[in-house]
Amino acid sequence: MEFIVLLKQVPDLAEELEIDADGTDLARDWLSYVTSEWDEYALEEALQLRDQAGGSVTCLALDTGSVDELLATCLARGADRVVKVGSFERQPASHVAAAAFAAALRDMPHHLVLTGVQAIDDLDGQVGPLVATLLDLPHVSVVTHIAVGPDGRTATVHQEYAGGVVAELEVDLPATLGVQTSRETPRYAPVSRVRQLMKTMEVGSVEVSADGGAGLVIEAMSVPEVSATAEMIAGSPDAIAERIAAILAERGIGKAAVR
Amino acid sequence: MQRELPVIKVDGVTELEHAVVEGVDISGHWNRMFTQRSITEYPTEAMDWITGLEGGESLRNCYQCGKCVPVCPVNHVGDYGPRKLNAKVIRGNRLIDDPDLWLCTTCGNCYRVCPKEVNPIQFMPAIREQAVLEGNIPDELSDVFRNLQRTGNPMGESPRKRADWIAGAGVEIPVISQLDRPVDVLWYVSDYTSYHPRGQDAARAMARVLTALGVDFAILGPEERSDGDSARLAGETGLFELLAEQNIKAFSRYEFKRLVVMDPHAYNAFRNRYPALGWEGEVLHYTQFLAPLVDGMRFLSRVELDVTYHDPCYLGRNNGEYDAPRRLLEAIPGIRLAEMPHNRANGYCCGGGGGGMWLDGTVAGHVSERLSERRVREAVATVGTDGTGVLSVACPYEPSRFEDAVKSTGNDGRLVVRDIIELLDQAMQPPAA
Amino acid sequence: MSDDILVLVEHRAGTVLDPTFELLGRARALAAETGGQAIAVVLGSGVDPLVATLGAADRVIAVDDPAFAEFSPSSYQAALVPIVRDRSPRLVLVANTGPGMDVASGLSAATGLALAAYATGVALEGGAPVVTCQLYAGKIDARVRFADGRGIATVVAGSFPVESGMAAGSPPVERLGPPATDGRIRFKALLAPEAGDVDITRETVLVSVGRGVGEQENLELVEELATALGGAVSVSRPLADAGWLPRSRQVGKSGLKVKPRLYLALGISGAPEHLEGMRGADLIIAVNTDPRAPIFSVAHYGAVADLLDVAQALTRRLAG
Amino acid sequence: MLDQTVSREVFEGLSATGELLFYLASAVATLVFLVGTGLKFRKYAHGRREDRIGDRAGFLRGLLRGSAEVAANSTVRKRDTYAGVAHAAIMWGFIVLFIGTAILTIDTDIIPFVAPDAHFFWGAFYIGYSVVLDVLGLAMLMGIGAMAWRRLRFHKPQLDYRRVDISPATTDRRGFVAGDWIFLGWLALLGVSGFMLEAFRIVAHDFPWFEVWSPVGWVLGSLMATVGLSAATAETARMTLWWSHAAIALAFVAWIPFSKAVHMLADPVNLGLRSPLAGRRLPVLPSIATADGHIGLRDTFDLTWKQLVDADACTKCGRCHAACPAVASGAPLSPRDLVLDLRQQVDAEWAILAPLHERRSDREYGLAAPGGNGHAGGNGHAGGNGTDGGSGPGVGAQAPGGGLLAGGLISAATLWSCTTCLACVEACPVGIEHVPTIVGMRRSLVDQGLVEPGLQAAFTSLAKQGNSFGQSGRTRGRWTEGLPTPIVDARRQDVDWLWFVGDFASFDARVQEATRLVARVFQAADVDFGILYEGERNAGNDIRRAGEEGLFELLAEHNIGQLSKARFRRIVTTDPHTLNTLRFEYPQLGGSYEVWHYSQLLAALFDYGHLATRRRVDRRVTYHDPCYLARYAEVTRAPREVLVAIGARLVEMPRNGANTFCCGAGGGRVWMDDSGLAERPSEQRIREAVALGGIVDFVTACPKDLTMYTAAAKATGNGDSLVVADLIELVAAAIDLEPITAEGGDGPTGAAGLAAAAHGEMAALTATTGRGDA
Repeated sequence: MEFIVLLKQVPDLAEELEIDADGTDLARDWLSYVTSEWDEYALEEALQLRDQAGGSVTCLALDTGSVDELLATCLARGADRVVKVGSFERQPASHVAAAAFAAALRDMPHHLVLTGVQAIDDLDGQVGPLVATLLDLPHVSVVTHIAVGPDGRTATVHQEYAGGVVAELEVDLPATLGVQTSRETPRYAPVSRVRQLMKTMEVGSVEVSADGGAGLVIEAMSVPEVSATAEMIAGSPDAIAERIAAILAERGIGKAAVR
Repeated sequence: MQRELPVIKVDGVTELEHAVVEGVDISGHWNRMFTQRSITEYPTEAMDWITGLEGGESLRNCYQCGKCVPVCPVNHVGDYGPRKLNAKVIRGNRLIDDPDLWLCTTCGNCYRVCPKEVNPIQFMPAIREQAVLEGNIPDELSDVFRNLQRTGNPMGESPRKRADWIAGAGVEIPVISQLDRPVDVLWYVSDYTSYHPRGQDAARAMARVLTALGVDFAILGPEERSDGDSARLAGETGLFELLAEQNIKAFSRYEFKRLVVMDPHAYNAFRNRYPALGWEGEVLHYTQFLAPLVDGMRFLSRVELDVTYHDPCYLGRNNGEYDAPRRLLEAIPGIRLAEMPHNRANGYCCGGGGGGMWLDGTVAGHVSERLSERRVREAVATVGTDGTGVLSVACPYEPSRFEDAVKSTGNDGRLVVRDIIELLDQAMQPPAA
Repeated sequence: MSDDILVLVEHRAGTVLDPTFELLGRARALAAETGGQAIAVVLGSGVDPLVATLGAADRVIAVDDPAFAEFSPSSYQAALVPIVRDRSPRLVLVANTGPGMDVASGLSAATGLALAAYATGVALEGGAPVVTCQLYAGKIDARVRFADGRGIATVVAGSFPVESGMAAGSPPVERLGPPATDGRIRFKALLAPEAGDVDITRETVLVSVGRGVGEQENLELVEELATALGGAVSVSRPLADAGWLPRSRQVGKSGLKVKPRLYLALGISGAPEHLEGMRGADLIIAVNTDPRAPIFSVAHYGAVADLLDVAQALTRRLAG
Repeated sequence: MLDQTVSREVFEGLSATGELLFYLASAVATLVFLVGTGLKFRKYAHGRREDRIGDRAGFLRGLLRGSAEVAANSTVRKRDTYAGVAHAAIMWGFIVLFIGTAILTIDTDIIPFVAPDAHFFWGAFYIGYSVVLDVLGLAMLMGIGAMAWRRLRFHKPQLDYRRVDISPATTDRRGFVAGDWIFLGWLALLGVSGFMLEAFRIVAHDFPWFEVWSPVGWVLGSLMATVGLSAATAETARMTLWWSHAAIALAFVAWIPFSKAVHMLADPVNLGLRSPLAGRRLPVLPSIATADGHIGLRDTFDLTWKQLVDADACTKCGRCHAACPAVASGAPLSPRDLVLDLRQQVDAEWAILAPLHERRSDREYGLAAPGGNGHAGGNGHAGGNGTDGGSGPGVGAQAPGGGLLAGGLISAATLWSCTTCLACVEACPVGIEHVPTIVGMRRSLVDQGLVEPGLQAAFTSLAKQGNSFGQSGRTRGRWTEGLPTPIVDARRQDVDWLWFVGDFASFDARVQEATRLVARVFQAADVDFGILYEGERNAGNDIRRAGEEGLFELLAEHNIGQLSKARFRRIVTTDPHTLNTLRFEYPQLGGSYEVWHYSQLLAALFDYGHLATRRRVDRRVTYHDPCYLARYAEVTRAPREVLVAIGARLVEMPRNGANTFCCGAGGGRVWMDDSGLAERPSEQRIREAVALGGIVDFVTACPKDLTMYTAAAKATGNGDSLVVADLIELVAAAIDLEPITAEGGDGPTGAAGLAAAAHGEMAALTATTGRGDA
């Protein structure tokens, strides 16, 4: 089985996000980037599936000039191959990314393409279903469980709905899946290994011509007014508790009101 | 519900006497005995620096036993002690900017009791030397150094006047350069004896005693220079060597059998330091020279006085001579000798050693009273206040220091300070009318 | 080309789900502006009872076939693409749910219509839709337009009032067939979560905790507070993931949607997925150490403090 | 009278054949001993190379210190007077008896051939010899008796061989107990048979006058004579006993390398070679990678020869076991069992060396191993300690035979339980260095990707943002906002002191209060200091100890780069963990600094009068020594001096100074889940403090302690009666530091008030950042 994982980097939310001068993008000077959380789950699932079903895991990332560490981390975790796709100045819109991945996958054997169900910067939609449509593959989002059938032609997956309800679906392979979570916390990649691999790893690369765009015009970005609604209570924990108790009493909520 | 526990007290800290946890005896006082005293507790830079200096090595040996603290004279009058120095150095203080650097009188009493032979007489001068090299020393001290360099005496008096005290001695005092023959005794008069009025009294007494005993002696006169020992202990090693060179040149110009000195500091220098610089010979403190001669002394008067004797640090503790001065005093008819509580090896310091003579201003800010004042109180307590009490000394630094202290402690008229030689001279004179 | 607003109806077990009503209500208002129709598209098997609840729509397009008895991404996609292509609506509204995500992006790729995801607001300016989207876990809002004036939006649940789209009635139904289906994804079963001890959707007071609680043991303190308030404890996704409390206690997009009288959010930063599940509470009080936590944007009262300190203080206060 | 008759014949009554037989037996025993010892050396030769010599002076100092420790038995006496004295009696008894035998050999087997006239075993020498050997032989027997009594009667917890991580039902430690008793019994037998032999000889010779100088034999003989032993019977018995005694002695010699007795050889070596930096400075990764590129101690071939000697050196005294906070809190780690496991594993792979009684029972380990820590076990969402089975990379299957140490023989849960508090190293009387070995195995766990979930989150955050709080590295200096006087940016301006603030001090809300006070006290004392602001990252001490060497290097390289941009004379840090790595480990990476702990600087500031107590903190307080301050940096005086300087009445807990007890946060534990513990070490410590009675403040000088103990005080229900305070909070109160805001009314008194004031600051700060529009 050939497992393909599509990964990307997104801004680290530990940084406080600010808007640039144009007001239509993030101020990127200070941003640091991390691998998208859901992509990490996708990689972990792929590795686990490979260990069970055999085969190999290939990780793809768009070459934005700064994905070496991401790819080395994939190798450190146990991926078999890593490939850079295309050449981009920065992470493009989901439609463009999907087109590039799809172009790369056309010449690459793939049975199960896994990617994160979403990313925090998916303004124009999720990459998984976009790629699936471009390659005419079936796709399932919000997947929380994957089991490859014994003959390797189908996979049974769980799709999660609200309220903890889960649908069990059977998918013909090849297929793409948007992974919501992995069975285990994504395994740890030791830094020494990553650093070593960054020096020694072989990175495949695929030239693609991906043009077009999201079809969206961003008029403005803004940081939501956080305190727009909340009235802030200051003071020591006791003072806060006192105030909360008063609010509850006023509204007749909880046992406090009864008393 | 405060539970009372058996406790022992350590430095104001309360701790269980017996602590056994999980069957393991971890009582602090017991286990600490087995733990190496660590100097990694603090950065070692300062300690390494000092112990890297020549003479500084022994500071590392300190294991904070604290025996030095009660015997340190400065500790009695201020917040200072050799152990505290070590504590400071351990904490990274190189002492070079620290006032403590100048408080030590190099009296050597701590070294006497130190089980680890930590020796401030070596490490203090070593650190002071670095302070001197950095130009980081009290002004009053640098004035003295300048004087010593320029004139060969700390007061900055003209070297040509060094023998001016001769006038008024009443006896003839030969200057060796004018004798043109070998002498038995070359008398090294020293600085304060030559220039200070109270020192000159002793010098004249000495001249009379020597003459009366028929000693074949002479002095160097203007050729004499300060022995430099206190400058060395105050950190000016270069100056010490310069002065030593000048003295040695003078010594080697003449023939004499032995050197007799008035000043214990000079005695220390000639005996212990000059050999390394190229001069070796018999050196005697005047008390040592005179003590064997007491049988030949003719005492014409009785000196009916209660006398106590102050051991100079550099005669007693640092060079081991306690008996000669006492033998002289005991020989004097009429003298009733009484010992102060601090005597002989545990003698108290006058505060003048190791440069202390020239650092009174610097020291004053860090002590509650001068060491000399404390010593005077002790003397008063020993020999009384009826006017017959004498604090006898054998070091030219001391008469002036103690007399000042007698005044400042309000004991004027109740205690007098006399050099032993003055008492000898007095007894050998006919009774005054 | 039309000025219609299409709404994809999401239903499960014979019931149309709340997000669809939200969208229908909004679609109706927007259609009134564009002069088009609010059209509900329902794919199912035996759709009449569903259609009966879609009174807010001007018209219903229904594909009624046993193949659509349950949701299948591939079948939905196969059926929807021709509909959207043919009608060329001004706007397609899809709930930002699992099935919504499945369908919307594929639809966008297949039809060339632009897509705006995580929408929290949809309006019209000069007849063209303007969509407000949440980005970066709710830390950034983006206002976007579609380059060619029409497109698809996946809308975060809770963005519009459900009531506005709930109307009985019998809108005209356009039945399509034969349905185009794609059998590459087959529905097998619907797995209900294990029954929990507490039904948090029925509690009037919820003390809800997130990552900020630190360790599992600290849940005890929170339980004490919940008891003192006469309510129950609920959690955000990470705590349910960690297995500290069962899924039945999870509030949010993939958990339960709750509407208690008091929602006390302790150590919950307020990811959009969580806010989806609780923003309807009558009174929201949030305690968090990070003054910039998004939870404060939906809370009525907020305090920047350590949740354990406040929980203990409040428990003490309530006890006497 | 002291002529040649005052002596005894060495092989008296022995035929020539008998003598030959004895010499043959001796040769065999010696050979077995030599082969056994040789096998040990061969085993050590399997170990990886490790330089234990370093500079010659240090090496010699170490040898000297080790010899002194062995001679005086000081490490054995420390922490256990009874055992120490008894051990010294046995050791010196044994050595002197051995020397006595050697003297006989010289006089009997060498002198007659080289210098017959020099025969000296008679007269005064003989009498002296008799007395000395009798007295020391008796001392040895008394020591053995005392030790046996201790084992039978004292029920010392450290002698309880039950394992903490394997259920008693599947643990068979009877072999260990038997081994101890055989060793003790054999020695006793040696002594008793010797004295009996002596007694029989004296009786057989009809009490020659000079034999009164063999007092024990004399008394014994007299007793025998009293009960009717005739000289002839005695002579017969003597011959039998002679052979028995010889057999016992020779067997003992042969047995030494294969038994607990080997500690007589291994321990002096171990003590002489132990490193003063053990645990403080961890080894860098070997520059030559292993064949398959793995990192850390993965199998026995990764152990260095010193670690192999360590394993042999262990006498199972259990002091580490009794001192270990992991053991005390019910975690699945005992340093003793870890060392013994290693020894058994190594010996199993070189089987001929294994002491028979300590051979592993497969039952024990067969059940222990598979539980192990597969990827699943360590990483389950439940955050458990990995007792549930796993589907990891075949980890469990490799133990016990295959030699996988980290995650196999030693489970991941065991390794993650270590707080690297160094109590075991401190307690070990034979210089075993547990902590570096544990960290070595942790490195292998990390290399295998078997990382505890909480730890993994911390690593990820540290790699990206340089802190474990998941906060933006740019906000590191944000705690300085709102200070009345801004703090110098040391990258822009020369300073005397560079304050390396540390993670907890920068980001943890509770610790920030203390951090701000440190800044203001320094300012009040006119300390010329600055910080690196966002240039600083976690110093990496605990990351390194969690086994993430690469991440440590990354952080250290970054920090060294930043420090090289700043100009300063010395570093001061509030965090003892940071202190350790900056002082001892950064030099490995090219950054050498003079590093102080802030308690030392405070002590100095009080000393020099830059700080003065205006309001005595006249309360009963106790002080908790942070492990990394008291044991690693060996700083115990400075904080106490500060407490005394501010007038506090310091009452010590039983465990203080180098014997301090861990808070449980070190070595990366602070990031791991400790819900599974029976009772957290921090909570035990709080109880220890409360038991002193009347303690108002629980003072500490480590940011991690502050958070741990604040939580522990709450958890144990002492949150209201016991104030957990940082040293600086008491100092701030003592020097009467003005509160920043006027909110405190009359101003705070005492640490609690100050803490409240600091809360006020927090509130004020919140207000200024624009969120507090209440």
